[in-house]
Amino acid sequence: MTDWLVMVVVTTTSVGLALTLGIYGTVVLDRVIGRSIAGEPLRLTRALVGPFQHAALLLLQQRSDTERSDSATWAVAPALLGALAAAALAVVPLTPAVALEVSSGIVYFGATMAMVMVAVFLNGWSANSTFPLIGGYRFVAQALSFEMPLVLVLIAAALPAESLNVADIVRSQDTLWNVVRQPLGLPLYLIAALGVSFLGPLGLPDGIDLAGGTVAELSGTALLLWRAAQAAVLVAVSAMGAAVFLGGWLGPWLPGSVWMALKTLLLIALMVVAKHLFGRVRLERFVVVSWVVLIPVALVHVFLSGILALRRIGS
Amino acid sequence: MTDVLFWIMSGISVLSAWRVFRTDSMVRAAYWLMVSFAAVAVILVLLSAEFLGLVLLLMLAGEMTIMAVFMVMFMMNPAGLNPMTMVHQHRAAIAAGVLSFLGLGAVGVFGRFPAGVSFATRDVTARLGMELLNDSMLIFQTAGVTLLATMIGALAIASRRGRYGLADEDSIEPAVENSQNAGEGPPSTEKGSA
Amino acid sequence: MTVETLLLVAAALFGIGVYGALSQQSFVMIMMGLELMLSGAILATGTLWAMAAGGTPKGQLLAIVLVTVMAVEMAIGFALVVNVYRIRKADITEKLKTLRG
Amino acid sequence: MVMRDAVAEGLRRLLIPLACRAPVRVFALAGVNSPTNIDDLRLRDDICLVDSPRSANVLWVAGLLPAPLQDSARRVHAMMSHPRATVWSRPSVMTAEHATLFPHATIVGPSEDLFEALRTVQRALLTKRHASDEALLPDEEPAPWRGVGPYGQGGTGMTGGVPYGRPMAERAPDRDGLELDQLPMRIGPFFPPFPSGLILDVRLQGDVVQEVTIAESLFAQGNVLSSGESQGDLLRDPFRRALTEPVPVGELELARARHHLRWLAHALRVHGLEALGRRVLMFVPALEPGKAGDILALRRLLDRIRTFDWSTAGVGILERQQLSGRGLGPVARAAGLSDDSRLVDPAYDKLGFEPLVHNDGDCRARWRQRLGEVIQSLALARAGAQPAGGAGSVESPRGVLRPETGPTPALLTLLPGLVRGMEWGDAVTTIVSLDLDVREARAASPVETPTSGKPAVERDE
Repeated sequence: MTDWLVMVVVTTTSVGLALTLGIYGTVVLDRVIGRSIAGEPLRLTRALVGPFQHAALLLLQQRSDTERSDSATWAVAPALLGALAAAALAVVPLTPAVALEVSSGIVYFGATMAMVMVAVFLNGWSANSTFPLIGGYRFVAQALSFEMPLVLVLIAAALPAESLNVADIVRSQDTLWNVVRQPLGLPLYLIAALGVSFLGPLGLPDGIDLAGGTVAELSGTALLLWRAAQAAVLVAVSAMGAAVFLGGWLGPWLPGSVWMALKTLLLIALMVVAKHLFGRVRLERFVVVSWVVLIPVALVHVFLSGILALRRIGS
Repeated sequence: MTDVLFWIMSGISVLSAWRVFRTDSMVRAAYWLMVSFAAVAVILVLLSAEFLGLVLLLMLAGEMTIMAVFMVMFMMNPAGLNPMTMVHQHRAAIAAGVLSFLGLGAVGVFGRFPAGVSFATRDVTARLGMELLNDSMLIFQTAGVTLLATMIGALAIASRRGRYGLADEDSIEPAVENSQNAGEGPPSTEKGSA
Repeated sequence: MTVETLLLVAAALFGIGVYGALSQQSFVMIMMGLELMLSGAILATGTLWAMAAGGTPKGQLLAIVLVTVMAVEMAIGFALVVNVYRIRKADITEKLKTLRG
Repeated sequence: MVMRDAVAEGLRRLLIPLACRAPVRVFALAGVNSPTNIDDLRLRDDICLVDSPRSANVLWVAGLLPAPLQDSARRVHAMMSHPRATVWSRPSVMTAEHATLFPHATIVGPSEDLFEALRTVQRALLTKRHASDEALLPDEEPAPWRGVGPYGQGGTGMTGGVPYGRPMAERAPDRDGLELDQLPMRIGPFFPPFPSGLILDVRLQGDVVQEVTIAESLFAQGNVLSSGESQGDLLRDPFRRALTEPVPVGELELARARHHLRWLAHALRVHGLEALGRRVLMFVPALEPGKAGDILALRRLLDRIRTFDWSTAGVGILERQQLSGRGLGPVARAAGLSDDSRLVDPAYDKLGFEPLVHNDGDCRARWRQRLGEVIQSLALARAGAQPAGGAGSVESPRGVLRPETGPTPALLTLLPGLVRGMEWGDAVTTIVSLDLDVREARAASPVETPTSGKPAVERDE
């Protein structure tokens, strides 16, 4: 019983801490990278304090309501998205000591990422307004297309570890990181990760061509929560990517948690750069590319990884 | 602890299953069903069928959203803003539901099952994997082929026969467009040629 | 958490599913009823696997087959709904007096 | 309960000083003859332009609002959440007629500092020294929330009718033959990606545009430019001046380059490349012929990024015969027509001017065309100090400009046929790529405008 309690407390604190720092880091990185791409002076202090000021402003704003909105599901949507991010992060081993050993960790992660679709669709649907609804539709189309590559790539990474437990996958990269062992894995994963955190090229559900899409009718606290939850999802997928492809806590000199944080931030930074440099793709083209190229490539990737893993085990 | 969680989850699953048919909004109905399923998935995890529960969750997230989108597509009143009842043979259906509950419940309560067998151990997932790709490979393969056949079959049924082009080509059927040209002609082309 | 309580919950889910499948007019709602019945079946299978069959992996296979059945039911169901709607413009059972295509 | 209020009040006290230093959340309503250009706000660190009025604290009314837009403007105001305030940049003093439009607005004259005013207003709002704007419109439903059918639905049948003042979605043919519901909606006149004043009535199926009609209200009344004071910013425009008097080639070409760069920044923003858009905007104020190297570097960067290519290639193709001889400027030249009234201007002739041409006629060709013209214009501006124009028509950045009309009316007639069948995102890309200016549409002849408003309405009959 006490073991169980300790585990819950440790996991909740570490996930909470990681998410808070991660969301803050994401916002700061977003501003810094955005300004350097725009060629503007960086103003680092402003970048560091800015998120708090912005959040305070939104907290003081009233929530708006639309005519005949589905207020219950509207309130649930950001909470669900944030909870999913936290739940996904819980199975990612942040340090060797704090690792929730779930024997089907990868499947669990895939399940939470599939649920993101529910949260985004609900957020778009509940406003009872056209642009958010179209945003919701768009995310469903987009999510059904990237979900398969996401899960397939993660399963391929599990093959050399002979385990679906994420901590085992990290341990299996002791000699060689998966980013080298499976060169196709990380690029495919990053595309899917951009999709699941609806960012940049795949930020279709809240594009400016829909005046903000799923967030068009949000204001105040609701908007703040939704943006925070979106950043939390980004943190969770980046942390998973760091654990599965970049060797998680493995690394010399520094403590494991620092390595993990650095690698996660690296992936977040990569995706934020993609957000600022690659404009939104056309949904139609993405869906076609996803089903015709990404999924077959992911299948081949699983097949090759399987052969390699078998040969390694055999020898 | 497990017991408390079990009671909570079974409560949620049954209550939300009941809500599915008691809400006006179709989207809510689909997601109540999802909540019910999610609770069942948690119970399965509690029973240490971890993999099964998680696969169920993975599957139903997409499934229920598709269901919700279908509802929005086909129903005239998906948000339930014009409440109306859409049921038939209501009493008979209630009777059938209660009867099947009583019958199956009786089997559960009065049936005799081999008891005293221990819970499954921690490496369930690994053992299931070995089973799937070893002795029971035929079952696994059959399920896979069935799903493949379903995919092809579903596409064949659902897609429009004799489609006239790619999905992104035009939203107007050729026939419609022709008749239009024969009549008045879209003003844009008329202007352009003039 | 005993075999009896678990099976009662499964029976309740199944019963609600039967009610839904029989009483609803909309095709998609009927499918929801069927899904609920299958969910009850999956729960019962899981229960008997864990508590009466001693957790042999073969028991879980049946549940996996049930999950497959669920997926097949959904896919074919939706395909039929789309096709019926395409041809007859019907989205509820009352508009469909015959099954001929 | 008292306890909770006290805690909430304490939290507010903590948050207010922080929030006072936050960038001002502004939603901009672009009118005519604004003393400050909306692009100047985008480069500001202390201002955050939002895409939806819902989450804005300050409504900035830029310039004067023509009468047909005033009702929509008040509706936008009604969408904002509390605390909210209005700041109105005006080229002239208030008249009694205007004072009723936004009675609570803070007025900023042409010589005053708009940014300071915006910051002050938001700070005053947060510290409650400035009361949040009261509702200008009554908060009531357009029709009673009860239909006429037996179950409260809209029509007497199962579908149809106008329940609660909103048309129900009706089935209509679509590209898949499923005949699902069509969703009618009105977009504009303050939809951020579109030029201010453009109102579209769209019928959507999913996000496929089935039909677009251009709402006539604006043009039919023809009063966008009617009041004399609202013509100021058009008169500042060198191309307007070149209609009647000679203007140096250098000035014209620099203005053209600026216009195209502003357009490019907007297009990049609509494609989700906000940071790159700001990079482009930063070139605008200090643009001079010597900066051609920077623009070439920008073009190389955009070429290397590719995604802007992908999302515009093959979208919104216009054929040559639709465009020829109508003075459609870069849009026509992007389709391979060397249609440019600068060819007949002796001043340009002396400079050896040859129009640039792209062949594809799609959105990608249009942005490349405009970027190429920026570089060409900078080269012309370096060489040309001699006066051009004054002949009654001039090649403006959008196409041939005449005293009475510009290229926009002709482009608007093409628009409904062009975007039909597109997904909404592509439709927005296309409309942005046409670079419309609704102010020009005023002069469209009364015969022409209605045609643009009614294609394919009775398609099914």
